[in-house]
Amino acid sequence: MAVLVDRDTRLCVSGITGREGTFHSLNNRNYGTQVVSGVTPGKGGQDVEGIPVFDTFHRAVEETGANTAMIFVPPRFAADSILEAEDAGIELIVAITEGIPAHDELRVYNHLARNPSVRLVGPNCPGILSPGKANVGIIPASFFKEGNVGVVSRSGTLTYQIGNELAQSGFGNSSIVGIGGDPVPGSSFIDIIELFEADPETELIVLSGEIGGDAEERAADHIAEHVSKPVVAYIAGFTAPPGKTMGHAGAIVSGSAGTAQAKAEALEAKGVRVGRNPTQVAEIAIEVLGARV
Amino acid sequence: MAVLVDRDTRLCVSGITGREGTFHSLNNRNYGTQVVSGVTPGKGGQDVEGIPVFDTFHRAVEETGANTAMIFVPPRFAADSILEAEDAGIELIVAITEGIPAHDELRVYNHLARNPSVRLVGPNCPGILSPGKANVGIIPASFFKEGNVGVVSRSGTLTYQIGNELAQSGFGNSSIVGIGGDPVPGSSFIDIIELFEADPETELIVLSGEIGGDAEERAADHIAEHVSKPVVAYIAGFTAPPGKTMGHAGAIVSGSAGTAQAKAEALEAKGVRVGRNPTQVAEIAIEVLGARV
Amino acid sequence: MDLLEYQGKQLFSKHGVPVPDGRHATSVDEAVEAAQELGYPVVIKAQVQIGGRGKAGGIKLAKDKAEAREHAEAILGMDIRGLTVHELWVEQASDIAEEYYAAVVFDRGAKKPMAMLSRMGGMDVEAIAEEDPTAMVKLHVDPLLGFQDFHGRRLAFDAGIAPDLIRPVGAMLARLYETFVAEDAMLVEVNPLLVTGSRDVVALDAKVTLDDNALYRHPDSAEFRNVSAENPQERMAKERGLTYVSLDGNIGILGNGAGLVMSTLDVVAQAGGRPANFLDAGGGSKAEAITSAVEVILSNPEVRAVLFNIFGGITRCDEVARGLIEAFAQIEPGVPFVVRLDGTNDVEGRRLLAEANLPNVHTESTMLDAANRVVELAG
Amino acid sequence: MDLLEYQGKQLFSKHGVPVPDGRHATSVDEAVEAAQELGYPVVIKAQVQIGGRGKAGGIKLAKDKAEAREHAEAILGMDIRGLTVHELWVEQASDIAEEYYAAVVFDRGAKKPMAMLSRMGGMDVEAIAEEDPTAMVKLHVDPLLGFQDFHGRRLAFDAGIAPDLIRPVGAMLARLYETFVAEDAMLVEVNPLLVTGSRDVVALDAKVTLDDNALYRHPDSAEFRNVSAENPQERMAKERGLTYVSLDGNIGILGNGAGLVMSTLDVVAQAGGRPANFLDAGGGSKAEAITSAVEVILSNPEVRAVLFNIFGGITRCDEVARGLIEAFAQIEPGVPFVVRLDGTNDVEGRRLLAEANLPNVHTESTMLDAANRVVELAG
Repeated sequence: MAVLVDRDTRLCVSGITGREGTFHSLNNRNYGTQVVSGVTPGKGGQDVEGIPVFDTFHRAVEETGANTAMIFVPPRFAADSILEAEDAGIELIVAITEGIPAHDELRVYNHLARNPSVRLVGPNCPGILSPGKANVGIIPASFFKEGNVGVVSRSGTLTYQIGNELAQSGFGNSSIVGIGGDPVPGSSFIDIIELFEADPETELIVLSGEIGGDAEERAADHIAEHVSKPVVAYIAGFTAPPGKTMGHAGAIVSGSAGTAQAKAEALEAKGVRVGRNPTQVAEIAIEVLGARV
Repeated sequence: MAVLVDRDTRLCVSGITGREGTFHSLNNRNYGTQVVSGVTPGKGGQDVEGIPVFDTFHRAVEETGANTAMIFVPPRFAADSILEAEDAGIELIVAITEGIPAHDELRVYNHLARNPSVRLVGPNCPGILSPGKANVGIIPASFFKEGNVGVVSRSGTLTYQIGNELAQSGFGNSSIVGIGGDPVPGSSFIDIIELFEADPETELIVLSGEIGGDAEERAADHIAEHVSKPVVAYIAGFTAPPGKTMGHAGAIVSGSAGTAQAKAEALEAKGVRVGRNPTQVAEIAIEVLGARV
Repeated sequence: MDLLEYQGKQLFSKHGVPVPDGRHATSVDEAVEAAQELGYPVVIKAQVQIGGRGKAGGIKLAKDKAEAREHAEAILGMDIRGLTVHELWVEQASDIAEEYYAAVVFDRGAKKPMAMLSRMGGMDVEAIAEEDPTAMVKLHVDPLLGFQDFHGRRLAFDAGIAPDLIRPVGAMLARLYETFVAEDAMLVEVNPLLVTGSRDVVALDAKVTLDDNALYRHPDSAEFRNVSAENPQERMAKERGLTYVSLDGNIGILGNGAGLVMSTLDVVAQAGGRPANFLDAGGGSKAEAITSAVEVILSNPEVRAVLFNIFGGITRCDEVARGLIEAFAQIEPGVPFVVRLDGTNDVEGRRLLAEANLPNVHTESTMLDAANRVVELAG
Repeated sequence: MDLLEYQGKQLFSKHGVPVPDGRHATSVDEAVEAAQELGYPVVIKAQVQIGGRGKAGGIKLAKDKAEAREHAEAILGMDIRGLTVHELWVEQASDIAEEYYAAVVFDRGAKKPMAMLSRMGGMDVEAIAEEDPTAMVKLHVDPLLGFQDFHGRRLAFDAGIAPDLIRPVGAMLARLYETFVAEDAMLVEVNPLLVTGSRDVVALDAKVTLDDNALYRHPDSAEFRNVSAENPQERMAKERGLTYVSLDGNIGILGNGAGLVMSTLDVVAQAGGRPANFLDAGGGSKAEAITSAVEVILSNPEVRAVLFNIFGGITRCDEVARGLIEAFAQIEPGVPFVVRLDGTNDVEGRRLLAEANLPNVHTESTMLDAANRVVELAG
């Protein structure tokens, strides 16, 4: 088992004919993901190394049975592409695009929230990797193997760092889910933690948060009430000054809100252990699950 | 039993301080309806013969536990008032107001459709009467008594005509529901027929339709598939010329769409008996339920 | 309210829908002057609210001033299927490469706006549907989300629009949707949507229907109403706040409530009669409204008999009786009246009528009896 | 992007939010001229992106030309909490009867816009919350439905606004919401929202934050950016397409990925060091981006040591090594570098560095060791 993406994933890539889109689509296919189609308006009928390209998501879904979309188009076209994927009946939309206007994300989020049969992960996220099953996005799969640790994270590279520390301690992953660093992520920590809680393969959940917003605090409350599995957390940005956006659009301490300190305290207050650095996350994992090496 | 309004109805009237609003609020209260409050912005703190008036629906709901709203404000304020009632947590909104712009109705309908815990009846409707229990709207209650015939209708006076014919044949009513004559009614025939189907008191359903739209055709399909109780229908407007609005904003034959002939045929094709005039409706009722006099 | 072509094109321009440059004219001289300003060739188009103008000779191409004058003279005053041409639209002739069809309609069934596109322009929707149902691409738009770029792309790709036109056609659909919403329209139709030789897209015709209930938000559009073109009884009724529709029979009808009046028309027709009008006196009608309504009904010279069918709810039958008595005092109608009063205060109403003993007024106690009687009296 | 007061007021005017009449000035003469045009009394306001201007003497009332000149001279060039005043806003003095607070904020938790209103204007939100949490009325708006009249009424009634001001205050909130959406703002705040003696409502101040990601839709607003007020390293980084935030320490930091860089700062701080900057070289960084980043980091004279923390995913460690080698060739840095390369092509990257044998470059294999080493080297 894994969450969100697996061997049944049938991926359609929006923006497949762009440089990055092509590179990662092929990379995902090489990993074993079923990349069944792509969408680029005006390039319908072409193909990308055998992957058929369509003008619209509706055609792509009709012709190739795609159930998952990956969004790789530039930010000004991304909201429209997500809405199109939803309209075409796609069940899971993974939006990699960084730099989408916040009000576009707000509209998309509130629209999608009314459709219980669609889920958005991202935008501004590295995607989802279920080791040994499917890779949808840009996560470098070679560092990760199958296992029982589920990882959910707001950042990309930091996730690889943590994943690598876990791997060196012998742990593999059920799935690694990047929810993205934007102010309005389509899926929250809670959404993904619920999936890991229900996933029989996952025995430990790692939550990697950062400054900005209150998603970690909400997750802490949720974990205390609804999660039976052990959770280890890490929070980045203790040294971030207020009012400055730290790379991710959503990573900003506003006044006294959204500090790493407050998040770590909220999690610890609910009994979630918080690693002081990525290495400690792996050390706590060993304590919880036992050494694997 | 009855549908939609009964002794548990706690009514708040928007526009209660207007002439019509006051008249019908008191009329409804005299019938026995619990009229618990009214809303008129700027008149909070006043009362209408003992019925407290509030500035906002939210206050009215908080202070008086209103669960049903009746909208009596002029058309340009009606959509806002309906949206306010919904936002305040009202479960049933009965909109009497005639002449609301069609695009306002469209926005309101599509917004409310996403909230499963609210129902709109109307606009441009006479309201709902559950004889012996509650009257919400402008239906003259004196012609009707408790009984086993549920009536759902797009028009007002025609409903009284049909109700009177039934009464003269000895039938009473579980409830009489006016869904209104506008292009975008909040509740359809199907919505109300489902309630009557589930209502143990109702033994016969009378559907009174008219030209325009395809609500009767849709109802015919629904009845054939989902309704076990007998249904008698009446359709007004066989002589209406195309392209002319016949009094109700929704009563218009557009090209060859929405004719009375097509509606009657659609109903009969699904086994629903259609009376040629209001008197025949009562005659069919006698055939179905047996004479009551 | 149905707009004339040039009125619809004004709204199009306001919302960025490309239209050919043109001028409005109500006289031959104005038309010629417009043509001179625009430069030849121009098209001179009769402005009437009816289809088939071209076939009827109401649309003509003018290559020079002489032709402009000749065509303007021919078209102004022309009768097109019963409508007299009082206004012209003179516009620059367009270079026609292809003709598409585009529309946004208010879909009551789906309770959403529906956008439509076809490459088979020139024909009407029903003709296209008959010829090739797949040729008309339709999709619904969530009115809260609004028209998105993908809606335009999807319509254009599915309709088989050429690659270079996907973007401009999609953009025009977005602008038409904007017009539809911003102007409170029930229908916005472009037929034909023109592709020119230089691959521009232009709305060559405009059919726009506005929601009367929303005209208060659009004072400029409200002035589009052409009172002189309306039926005189309908105009008179509107001035008096009555809901009246003119029909082609000889039995005047008055009732309270739209549904009951429609039902009354049907019952009269079933009895072999021909209604002259629909008139809803409305809920809670007072005596003076009834008097006023009788005047409107009788202003139609075709009327041979009148039926009052009242089921009193909020409307009180005694008020109706008083209004009728007053009307007789003022007008002295020359035709028989059949009156059925039932419901609130019906006994009092019937008593008042009996006491007044009006000439040639017959009371009946049921709707069916009343219908039969009035048909008999109309002869 | 945070706007200056006068820029925010320009956007307010565009969307119908009432503001006092005023003029922008960058010199004393311009300010005096503006005051003469507007008529006295005027208020002369320092335009800096920081609160507490009034207390710092940055806002002065001028009753005549002499006072206008005197105040403009005093305020221009003034230092307000570290910011030098280069611009003034001269506006008509308002007659202050009451001061309210109004705002529309982007509520990330609820994922909806939130409108706020309080009668306790003049204080900041946190001060109001401390004094009386119930004084601030807040409600969320469904972004698909938009701001409705009832939202404005509800805020105004619940905030206890006087009956005659319910409508104008509600209308101003609607206009502020429109500004918020139409301008892609993250924050629109009016404090104080003024009630004048003649019961007009006016936005006396304007605090607007725009979404940088949406500036492409607002070319006019994009020009509001005040490049000269930015930190030199941040400006240099922006020109080179790098994500850089200036901090007040002495250890230069470069990493790939915002989360990893934040984590690196934290680990350096835990080891007792003080980071000089946040610099995310981004995913898939090529050698030249790395070279460019090194230049930006070293342009800060405070930097005593630099830490490269790279976990290669899409970014290849060999590219990073090449970039660093190239940077050394171009710049010859005078400070020590600690380099940790892990992930994609890390072996090759480390080999390249070893071969290059750069002066004073130390490699470490873990993030923690690298942090400890650089802190040690920074001294």
